[in-house]
Amino acid sequence: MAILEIRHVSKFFGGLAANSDVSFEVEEGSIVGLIGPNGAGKTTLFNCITGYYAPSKGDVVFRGLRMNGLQPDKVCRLGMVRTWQKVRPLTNLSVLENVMVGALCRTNSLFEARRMAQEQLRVVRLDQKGALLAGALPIGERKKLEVARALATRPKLLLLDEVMGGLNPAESEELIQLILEIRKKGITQMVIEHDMKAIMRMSQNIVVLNSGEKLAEGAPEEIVSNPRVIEAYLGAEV
Amino acid sequence: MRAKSSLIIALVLTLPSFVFAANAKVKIGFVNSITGPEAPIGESLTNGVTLAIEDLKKQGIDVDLIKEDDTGKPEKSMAAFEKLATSDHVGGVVGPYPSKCAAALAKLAEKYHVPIIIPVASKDDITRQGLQWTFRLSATTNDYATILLDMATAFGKPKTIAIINENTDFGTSGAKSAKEYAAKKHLTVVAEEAYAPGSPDYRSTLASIKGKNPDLVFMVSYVADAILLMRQSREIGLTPKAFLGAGAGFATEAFAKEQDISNNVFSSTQWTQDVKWPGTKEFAARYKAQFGKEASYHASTAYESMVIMGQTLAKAKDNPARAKDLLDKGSWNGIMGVVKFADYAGYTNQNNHQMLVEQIQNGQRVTVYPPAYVSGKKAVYPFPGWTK
Amino acid sequence: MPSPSFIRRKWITSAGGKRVIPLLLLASGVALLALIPLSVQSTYALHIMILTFVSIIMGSAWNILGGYTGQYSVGHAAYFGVGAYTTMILLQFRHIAPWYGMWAGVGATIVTALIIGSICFRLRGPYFVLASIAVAEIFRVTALNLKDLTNGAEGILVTELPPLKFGDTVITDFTTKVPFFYTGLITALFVIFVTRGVQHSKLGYYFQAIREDQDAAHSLGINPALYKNIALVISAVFTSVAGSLYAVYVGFIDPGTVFSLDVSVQIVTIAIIGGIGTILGPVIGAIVLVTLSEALRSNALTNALIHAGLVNADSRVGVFLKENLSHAHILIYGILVVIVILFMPQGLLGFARRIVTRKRKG
Amino acid sequence: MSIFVQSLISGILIGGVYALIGIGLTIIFGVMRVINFAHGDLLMLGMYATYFLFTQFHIDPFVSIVITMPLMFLYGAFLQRFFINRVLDALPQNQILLTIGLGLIMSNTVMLAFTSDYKILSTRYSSSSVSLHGISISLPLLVSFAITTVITIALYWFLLKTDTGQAIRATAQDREAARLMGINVKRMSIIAFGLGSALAATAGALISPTYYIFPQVGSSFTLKAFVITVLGGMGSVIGATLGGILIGVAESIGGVYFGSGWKEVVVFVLFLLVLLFRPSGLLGKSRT
Repeated sequence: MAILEIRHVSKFFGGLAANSDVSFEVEEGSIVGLIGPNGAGKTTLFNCITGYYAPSKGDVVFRGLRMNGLQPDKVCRLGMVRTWQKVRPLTNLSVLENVMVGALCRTNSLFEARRMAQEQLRVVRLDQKGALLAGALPIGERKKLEVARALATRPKLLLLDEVMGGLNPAESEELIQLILEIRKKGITQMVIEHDMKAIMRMSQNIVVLNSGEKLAEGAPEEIVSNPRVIEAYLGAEV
Repeated sequence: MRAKSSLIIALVLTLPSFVFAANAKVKIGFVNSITGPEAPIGESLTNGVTLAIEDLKKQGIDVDLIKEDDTGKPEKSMAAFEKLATSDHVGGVVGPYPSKCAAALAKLAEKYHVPIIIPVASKDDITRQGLQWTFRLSATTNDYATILLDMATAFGKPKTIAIINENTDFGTSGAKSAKEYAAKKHLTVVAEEAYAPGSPDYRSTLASIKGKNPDLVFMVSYVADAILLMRQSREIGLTPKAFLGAGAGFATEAFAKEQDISNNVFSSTQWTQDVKWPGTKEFAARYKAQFGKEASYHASTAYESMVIMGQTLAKAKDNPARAKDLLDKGSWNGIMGVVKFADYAGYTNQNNHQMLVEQIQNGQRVTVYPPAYVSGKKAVYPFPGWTK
Repeated sequence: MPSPSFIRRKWITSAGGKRVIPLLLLASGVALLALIPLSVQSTYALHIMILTFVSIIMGSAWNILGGYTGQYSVGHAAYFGVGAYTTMILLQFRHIAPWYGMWAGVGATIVTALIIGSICFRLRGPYFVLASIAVAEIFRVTALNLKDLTNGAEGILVTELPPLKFGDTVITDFTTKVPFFYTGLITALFVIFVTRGVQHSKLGYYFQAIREDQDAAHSLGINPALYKNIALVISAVFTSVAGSLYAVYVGFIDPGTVFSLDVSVQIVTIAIIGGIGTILGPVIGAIVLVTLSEALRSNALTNALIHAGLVNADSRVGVFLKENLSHAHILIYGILVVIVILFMPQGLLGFARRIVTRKRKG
Repeated sequence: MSIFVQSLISGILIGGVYALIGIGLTIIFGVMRVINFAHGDLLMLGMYATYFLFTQFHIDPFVSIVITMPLMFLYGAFLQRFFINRVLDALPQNQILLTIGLGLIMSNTVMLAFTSDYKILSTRYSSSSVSLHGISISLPLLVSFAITTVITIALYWFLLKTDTGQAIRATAQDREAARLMGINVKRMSIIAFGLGSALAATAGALISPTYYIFPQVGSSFTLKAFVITVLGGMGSVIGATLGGILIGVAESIGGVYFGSGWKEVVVFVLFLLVLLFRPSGLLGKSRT
């Protein structure tokens, strides 16, 4: 069953199309990889899905609900949450408090939120750093904090925007394991990533964007052998 | 030498009719705008008080003067008064200049039973609340307007008047009085403009007034805007039968010095340098010698207030309550003419001061009204037009 | 960078038993404050304390919006003025006692705040700052020109203050400063209490999340517009109460004293000098600034020097100090503000805390 | 009709001076993202410099610009180097409070030096005017408008054609990118603040023959400068030029048709409307 349906979504800025007529579905419980060269419109699509932009055309349907024009906070409450390509920790709050802010979306009790936050910090293995200021964390841990904070909102669908960008191989590997672990909990994920190997390992389905359009979609092995993808993306990039 | 002899004259003239103990010591608070937006006028008050302290000393009264800055804000003036009354234990207070501060202090004077003489804050209401410990030397805002209209209707037969005032307490209430009194004098108000002070351009307003061709142009402004308004009136070619300035900016040396634009402008004032009140000329000369500029009515009212407070406290042996009684009953005759704090027409302890009108004639400020106070030169009416 | 929420964590993590001590300290401090009017004879001191309370209320109120929520309004004079004017208009022209009028002021302020919020919160950063200034200026000029309602530039002078009665017993007739002292004290304590409550609730977390990163907060299920408006209303209401208190206490208001940019700047200064985003910052800021500006205004330094015999009052130095320091107090104030901003960017509280932590470490 | 034309012309002439004030502020904001609350005080310093040169050395106010301008450029550069630079990364409200503090220091130092008396700078031509078909035009305003025009054109040339000018524009567009491109951002900031101060001071010099001078004169101009800059688009020099003239005309015409008291409301409502519907200003591009 599809948890998210993207139906003919287009987004124009002035005359420029950042996304045009993109359609695909995300199966519940799966990991979908979203790839494409820089400027292909991946982040724009995330923004359209999570309510930061209203799509110029087309619909975003989440669990049977049409989401167009819903504000990000509503989207989050409905169970869809995103992380940011450029991490956005709440720098003057502690690590624990950052995650508590996410948890407070589901509870009004600080006590309960603290409990939920600690649980998520354990998941991303930051439970020892809860009292530190978020601004004091190194980049690898900031990325994990970002994931923990998103998880604390108890999402059904988690959208990860380049969580592995800027990390060393060991840290990336840790995040891959984390993403796979999250899948086991039944949380669907959509992942923007540049690291092809990682994407291939994690995803059940891959969507390729190029110049705002959907270039290809399929299982990892199909994508690797798709000549259009190789030409447009792999050929140019790698 | 001349200064010295004038000092002696001043001394003799200001000598009151009573004898006091030699070298009486009194403690007086002086709340004034040393900083803040009212500071330019505050400076005149400070200078007037400085001269008063000198003169009191010559009369054998040592004043322990405690100066307090009100920065032009009522809550600061209150702090100053609280300090003076409860920590310095002054016998009396002189000041402050801004009406809003004076209004706040009038209430405190009543509460602490410390007499206060307000030299020149002009808001009518201050002495209309039945307060017993507040004494005001100067005439009130209302009088700035009435004396000018009295004069204009005595000199000619004006039919119409335009009123321009800055949008401040003094400006608005001055304009209001002018409007009310104009109705009594059968003058038609053809334009009313309340402007926000500080704008560099009043030309459009003046041009629209010119279009209505009023006989009288009545203005209430402080010195800077007074000069600006007249400069731009000249540019626009506004030529009524008379320009009437309600005190403040129009009755200053700075304005008079701008001969191009100030010539033949009338201004109501509390005091002039050539009025025949005892000691006036000497005071004016001394002021000029000491401070390098002409005395304004702000300075003279501050001077006289301080002299009265000093003498009264000396006589009352620095006792505030006794001083209050003496102020109630006393009468003085100095550079502000006869001063008596009386209850009349809804006022309490208000000196029924005679306002004057001066006209600027080639840079000189000449008293031209009321006739009893004219000292030679005659008024130029109507306005002869702008010199090229 | 030390966190504004440093103190809070200490509160949270300290064990339940340890909390009793600060609570006891607090209670005895409040009791001591409450006894002041009975023991302190100097009404001058009371006056300064009342002004300090008003400043604490203003600074803490701003802190909720500026310090916690990160919306740096430089237009709080609007709420201060609406409170002051509503109370004074009702008192002077409708003869409604200020303890009722104040609530009308609060009501008017809530409406005002929601309107202003709907306009200004669409903007961020410097644009928000400038819009808030503009709105306050519109209020000032409107108060100046709506003569029938506000008496324009002439302002409103209170001529009579009805006594506060309970049944037929007169509780106070407001002839002394004592009722103002207690009103100020209670409101100041209340606003501190509310700040503490906000900080220890979901609201506080949401406010701070918006301050730190509005977009990130939005993605975590926080509706920024809603929570900004909540912060604004809380902030505006207390500012309005401060305005009412000030107006009735001074007994006179005009557009220039309650609606001017000076008032807004003063409010911001209190919070920033003390340290924003903390419960005690604005309190410290208010105490320091009010005492300091009064000390400078009354030339306390010169008097102290003369009193201590270091400077002769009639000597050249003494006269110079007497004549010039009284002129220079705003200059000194300006210099102090610059020094604090340059060297203690976290405010006095943040600075003090940094020194404490440094000492502990080293 | 003639009243309308009269107000239009005097509005445009005054607007020219406003434009200078606005351009100064907009350059400072553009390059540093700092709202300079001391802008009016810089203008005030320009006025006092002009007054001093006029009374002590009998240098005509319009001529004295050649001294005032570079002097205030250096002063502005000094302020930037030693004060503003330290708070560039600080919270915006700290930046604001710093400039407020600096403004207080400037106005109160001047007060101690010159007393708080209003100074009137009276030249022969202070109240002279030329008359054209019943429309009178203030001569000193006309001259100052001409000078403003020349300075503005020179400034455009500087910003568009010189390397330094382009570097300043690049910094204003994106500080981070400019740094990466090897532009000395610190130096550009110093130049920008110097330029801003010099322009404010020039505006002060230009209006001093027709206006008056006192230590607190700056505050009303600071507010005006904010309005002008937002109207034109913060950071946009052409926008500030247009904004200045627009405000001059709005005040002038608003004064006639709404009454002098309400003309400020007209200006601020205009300001809010622009903020709401075109937060980037009439000519600004970036929204942040």
